[in-house]
Amino acid sequence: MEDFLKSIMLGLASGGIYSLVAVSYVIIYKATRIFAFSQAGMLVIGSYTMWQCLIVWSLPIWLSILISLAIGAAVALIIERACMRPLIGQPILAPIVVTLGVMLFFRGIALLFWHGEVRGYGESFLPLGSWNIGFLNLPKIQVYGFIICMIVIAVLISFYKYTRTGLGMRVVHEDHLVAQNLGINVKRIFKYSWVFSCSVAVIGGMLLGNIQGVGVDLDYNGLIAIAAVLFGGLESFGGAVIAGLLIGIVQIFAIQYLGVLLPGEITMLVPFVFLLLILLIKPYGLFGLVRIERL
Amino acid sequence: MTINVDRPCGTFDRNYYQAMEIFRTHLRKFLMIAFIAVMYALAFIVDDYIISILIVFCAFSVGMTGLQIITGYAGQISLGHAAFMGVGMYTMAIFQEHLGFNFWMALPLAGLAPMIIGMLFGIPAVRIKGLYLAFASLAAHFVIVYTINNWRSVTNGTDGMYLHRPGKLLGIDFMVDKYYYILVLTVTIIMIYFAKNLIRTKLGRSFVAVRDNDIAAEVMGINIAATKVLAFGIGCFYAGIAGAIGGGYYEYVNVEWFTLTDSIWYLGFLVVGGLGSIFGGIAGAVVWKTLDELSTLVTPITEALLGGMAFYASAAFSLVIYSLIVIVMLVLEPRGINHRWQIIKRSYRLHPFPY
Amino acid sequence: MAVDIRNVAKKREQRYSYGLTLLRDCIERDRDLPREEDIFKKVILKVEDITISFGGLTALSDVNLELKEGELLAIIGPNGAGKTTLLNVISGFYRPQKGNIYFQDKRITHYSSHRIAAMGICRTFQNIALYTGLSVIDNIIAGRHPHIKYNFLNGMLYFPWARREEARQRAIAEDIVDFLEMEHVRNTTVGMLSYGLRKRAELGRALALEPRILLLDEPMAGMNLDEKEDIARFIIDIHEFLRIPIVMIEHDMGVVMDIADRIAVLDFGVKIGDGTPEEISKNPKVVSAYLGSTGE
Amino acid sequence: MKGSITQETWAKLMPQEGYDTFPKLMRRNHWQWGEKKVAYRYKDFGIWQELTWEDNYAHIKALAGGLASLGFEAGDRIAICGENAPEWFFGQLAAQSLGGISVGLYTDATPKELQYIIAHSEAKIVLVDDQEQVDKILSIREEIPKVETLIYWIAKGMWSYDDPWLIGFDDMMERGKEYDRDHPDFFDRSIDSQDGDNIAVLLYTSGTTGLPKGSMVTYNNLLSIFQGWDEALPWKEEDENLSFLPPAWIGEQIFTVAPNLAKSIVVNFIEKAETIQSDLREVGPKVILFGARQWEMVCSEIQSKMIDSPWWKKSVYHLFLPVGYRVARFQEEGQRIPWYWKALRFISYWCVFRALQDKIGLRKTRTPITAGAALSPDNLKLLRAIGVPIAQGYGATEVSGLDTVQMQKDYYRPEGSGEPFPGVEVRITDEDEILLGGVGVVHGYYKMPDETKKAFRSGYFHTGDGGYMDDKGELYIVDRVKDMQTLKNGDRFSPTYIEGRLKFSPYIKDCMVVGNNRESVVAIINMDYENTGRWAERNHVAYTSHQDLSQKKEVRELLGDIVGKVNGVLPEKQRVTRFVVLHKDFDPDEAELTRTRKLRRDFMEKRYDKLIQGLYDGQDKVEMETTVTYRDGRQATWKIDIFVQSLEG
Repeated sequence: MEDFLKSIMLGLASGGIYSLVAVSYVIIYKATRIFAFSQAGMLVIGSYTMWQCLIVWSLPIWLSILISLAIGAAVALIIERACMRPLIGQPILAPIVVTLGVMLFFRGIALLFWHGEVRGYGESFLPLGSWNIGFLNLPKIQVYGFIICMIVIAVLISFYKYTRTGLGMRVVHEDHLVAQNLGINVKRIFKYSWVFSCSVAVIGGMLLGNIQGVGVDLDYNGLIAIAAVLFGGLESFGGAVIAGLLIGIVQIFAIQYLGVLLPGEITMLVPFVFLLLILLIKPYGLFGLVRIERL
Repeated sequence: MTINVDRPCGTFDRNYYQAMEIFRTHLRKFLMIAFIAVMYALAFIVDDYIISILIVFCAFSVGMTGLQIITGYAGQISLGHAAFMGVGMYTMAIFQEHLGFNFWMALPLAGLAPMIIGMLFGIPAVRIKGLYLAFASLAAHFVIVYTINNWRSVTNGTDGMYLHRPGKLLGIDFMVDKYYYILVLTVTIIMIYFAKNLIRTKLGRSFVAVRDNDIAAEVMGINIAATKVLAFGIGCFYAGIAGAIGGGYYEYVNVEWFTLTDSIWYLGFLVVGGLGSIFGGIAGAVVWKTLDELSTLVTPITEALLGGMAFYASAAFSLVIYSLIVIVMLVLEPRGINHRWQIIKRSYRLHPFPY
Repeated sequence: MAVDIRNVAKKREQRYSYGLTLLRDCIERDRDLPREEDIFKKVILKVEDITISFGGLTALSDVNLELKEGELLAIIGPNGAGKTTLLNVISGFYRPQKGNIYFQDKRITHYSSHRIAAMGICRTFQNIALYTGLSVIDNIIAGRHPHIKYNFLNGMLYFPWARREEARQRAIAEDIVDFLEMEHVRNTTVGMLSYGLRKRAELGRALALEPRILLLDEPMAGMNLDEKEDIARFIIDIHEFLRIPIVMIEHDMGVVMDIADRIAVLDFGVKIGDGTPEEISKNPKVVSAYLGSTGE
Repeated sequence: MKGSITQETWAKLMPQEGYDTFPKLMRRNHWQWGEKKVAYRYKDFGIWQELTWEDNYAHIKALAGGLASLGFEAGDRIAICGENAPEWFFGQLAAQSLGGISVGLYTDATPKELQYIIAHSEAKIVLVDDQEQVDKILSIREEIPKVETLIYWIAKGMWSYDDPWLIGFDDMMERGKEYDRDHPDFFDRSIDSQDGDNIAVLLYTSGTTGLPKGSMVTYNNLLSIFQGWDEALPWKEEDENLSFLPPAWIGEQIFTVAPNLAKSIVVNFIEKAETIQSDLREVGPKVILFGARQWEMVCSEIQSKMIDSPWWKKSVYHLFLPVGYRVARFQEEGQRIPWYWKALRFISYWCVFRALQDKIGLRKTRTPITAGAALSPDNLKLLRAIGVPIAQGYGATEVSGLDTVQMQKDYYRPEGSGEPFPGVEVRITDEDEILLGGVGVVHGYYKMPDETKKAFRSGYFHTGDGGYMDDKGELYIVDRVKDMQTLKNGDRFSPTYIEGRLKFSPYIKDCMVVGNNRESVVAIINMDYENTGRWAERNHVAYTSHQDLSQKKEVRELLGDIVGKVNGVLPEKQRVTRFVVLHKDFDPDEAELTRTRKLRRDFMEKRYDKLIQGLYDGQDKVEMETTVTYRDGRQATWKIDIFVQSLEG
């Protein structure tokens, strides 16, 4: 029973990151109806820029966070302006392939500038060590990470609900033409959603870098988050968050209980098998909209 | 009046067979035969390095034609195409090593295995509209990579397996690269001929119907889910065959050869080549593989420039340059080289009229 | 006079025939045709108190409808009365919450729509569902999908079987193009055709499916006088010459009154009238629904 | 009757003894070729179906049997009205093999016209193609009592007609086969019973003035004219020909039926009126006879497409076009082309003109001929420039069709109409009216002795066309003698000449020049709605309908400077001073044009009299009220004002 609780705690911690990345996917899908694989690449960029500011230039924490977010936002604007806008009218395939291309581009950049070695933040970002509450010992990094994730998600959801641009984003999601008729500048909404999504991904990258260490393989974690997005339903934030946490827990359980049976390293395998199961059972996900075809 | 572009003045059809011919005039028939003859003649003219490039061209053309059927014609996105190519190689190796099949027996099986696996993965994704097949194929990629890495007894894990080319057949020794190239070329031509006919016939039309307007397809009595799964299956069959003949050249196969990046390049260069036409697929494969060859030439230069870190540099360079090419190509010419080629051909044939 | 499909005329050479010879041979071979005495008597399609609602909004409530052999049933009603929804239910796009549909006394309520189409219930759409990328003749050949007799394997091999079958299908498609007088636009892509010609092309595609009954969704909406005349002529030809029962949704009362055998009136999802054109024109409920209550 | 043609040319041209009628030639071809050679090829259901001489013979024999079973004997008339199709000519040859005469009718004739011709020619049987013609004939059934049966071959939509008066084509063939069984050699017997002097066809010319006159054309006329033509412009046996001009016109009989029978060339039938150009391109005929209107369509299509084509294609075209014009001018003056111009022509052929000819479908055409209305010289020069060796011809139905054609390929006069064929004699009277004599002169007009006497005097036919002969023996047609108009101050001018030049512009579809005994020349112009509409869109001129566009100021200025350019060529007093753009096109259904699209001038002058008055007394806007009859008979009257554009100088 004890390690059951422990694994839930651990699952929640890593789940937090997945839900964060899942949310970044949802932001873009909600506004532009395109599934942006590039956000997986943003994790890599986010963690490396953080590492660059913190360790190499040894700036204070809050400054390096700001710089990373700024770089994330800048990259987002470039992607949106250069790649996404010309493809607005194109069939669904072109934007997706471009986002895949961007993901690999980030991986290439990471390899080029930082030679891809795995790096750690060491002490400077989040305190090491762990607390023991009763029989559980909770590593500080995981707990802080989880809390940060939840804060960021809360901020986002409240932004969508209560602010005007948030409302605008939800209208754009329903129908671009209607939004334009209502005087909403759809292009600006696209820009906002890309900036938000990338900054969320940068934060995710930092936290992930902290836990697993900064490296080029972080974009595989981004792919794992896809299972979360699908499970939660492509259009809903709440669904993405809950699904992210669940995936985290399922992953940890699988490692503890299944790890024994299946040889080799199954951290990558489990989420995708879970993804296939979701597609079989509930293709639209928990909270996804069942689309009715108007004939 | 709309001028029928692909018929010069004075050619009329006496029966529907003539009306449906692809190469209608004698000139076009002659050009096609001449092109094939040249490709065969190359085997005896060029040296072994070029032969290896040609074999890779042929193998990846077959693979790309398969992806063209899935994505170009049926409109489904597959992110696991390289993995299925790998499955083809490994099935070949397994049948040859463990069960002692010879090359000719193992080749069709190397196509059938990925076809069956592909259809299994395809079934969950096709029930609903949208890009769910992309996710299913992504999942398929990781599942396949995992099984190959960890099913040590059969696939002896990460240190790869050996493939064998066919032995002597009618006095031709396929161990010699030249003759193996001829074998690969023949298989490629047959596969492309099959693909071309597939598109012309009933199933090809239902692929296009599903891609363009699946309500209209439904109304025409086309079972949409079955068509999508079949398209995915046939595409994976092509990937399997491509893997088998490609692998046969190196006679060794390893997991590292088909990573997720390769699957993405498959899709990227398909779009660069041009969706919706067999020629587009082949063009994409040729562009991709020539870039590969160029990047291997580039590495000595980067070594000089960047000093020690050459290993990373060449991988990074290829990633950055390829992705830039794909992105720029997609933004500037979303319909690919083939579309540009069609416009030029049409403008030439319509000369001097504009339409 | 009820001219039955079988004995209209002896086998005439295609050039001197009444048109659609190849299609009639296919229909006679594939479908079980009505006997002479069944015309206007045997019910071929029965819609049994269908109710369907989309999250609170009931589009149809307890609709009963019958289509007899060789009958042209027109469905009229103000916009949003649920006419198109009824057609969608019949052709299997929507699942009704309550009620059943019987085609030739077989329950087909929950069949998938491509099976229903292959069985012979063919329909056209209000906003045309054609492949704007393909030419007219390709669209019609694509419509032949369920009746093309070779599997994809010898399709790939193409030469002996597939080639002959493709030529035969092309001949049937040409037969339809000749009947609908579209020879001059046979090879132009559908995207470049005028609205009237597109509607005709869609009618051709529905015909290519060898219909046992035809569901026409506003075939004459948005057309000028000439195009309306042509489409009306084709519909009458199909109905009288091929003896295909037709369910037609139409707003143009002039057309409905003179070519429909029976009229059903839908208003807010409820059937408020069913009968011959004369009865309907005098039915008080229909008049009030259309012209607004006369306020006495 | 012989006139100045020597005895032995006359004998040489006469058809050989045993083969002096169409049916006999048909039988010879059947015996000679049978299954080996294709006779007719028609496009149906998307592919070209072929009929060999064996099939032709069987069809004609069966149809002849059917006609005989209906009591059709020698001398009876059969009226045939329909689009060009093998069945049209089967009907003609079947009737002729029974000794009958075929009467050609135009498909777009109004029921009234059909009724007059059928009654006048006392046709016993009428053969039509589809439901539209059947309904027309049924509507005039009472006025044509002599007609016993009506045969149709396109049965679409006819299944509910069970009138015994109507018979389908295949039913006729069945009756014919039964008739053939019980009278075994009726076919050969009736064919042998005729000779060259029998009347072959009765062709009604819809003259621009008065009622149509039916000229009785004999086999000798047709075959000898064709023989003369064959000597001048030889036909080869593997030639292909596209039949789309109405068979009721003499040109089609000479150009399609005679060569098919005499030299067994292959005749291709178009699928539908709208698919002429694509069918022409598919067939790529070796010899083609177009009316002037079809050539004008080809020229305006080339020009309008070249206007829209991208810059590099346009520059190649405009780079090599002067080479073509220069070479054409060499040919015009009859000089030898110097070698470097020949080299330039070779280059220009391979760069532009070969592709251009391929697109309009005339790449394989050896002898393209224009006849009927005169083709304006600019069109002719353009066609010559792009390498289409067009030859102008002139003729009259009363002299069995084409009589003079420009025969040498490398020497031609743009305004000329060619030298006379061997066996045709041309003479010019002092009021420069053209007289035609020789082998082609027909017996006269059917049942119109006084008209015959008036037109055929001393073996020559008075054409009523004004013209003159130059020293090289080339005939020049100026205009109808009646139409040559004189201004008040005595100057003579030819309205058709001015109209021809105006119609050369892609923006003018049709026009009528008025000026007979008035102070100056004015014009009523029909703009080409399609091209002008495209021009308007390019120049951001908003318009809604044909009528609205026609009254736009910008359109009037555009047409103004086109008329100005044409005026530049005309002598001072003959220039067009003022013109109006009509709100609608001239329409044959309102009897403004004849069947072959020629202007009915006096009728038009009466109809647009208010407009012409407005032009002359200087108003700048004329209020018009016209009634329009729709195809289904409904009438609508419109009140619109037409703006007048005057040209300075």
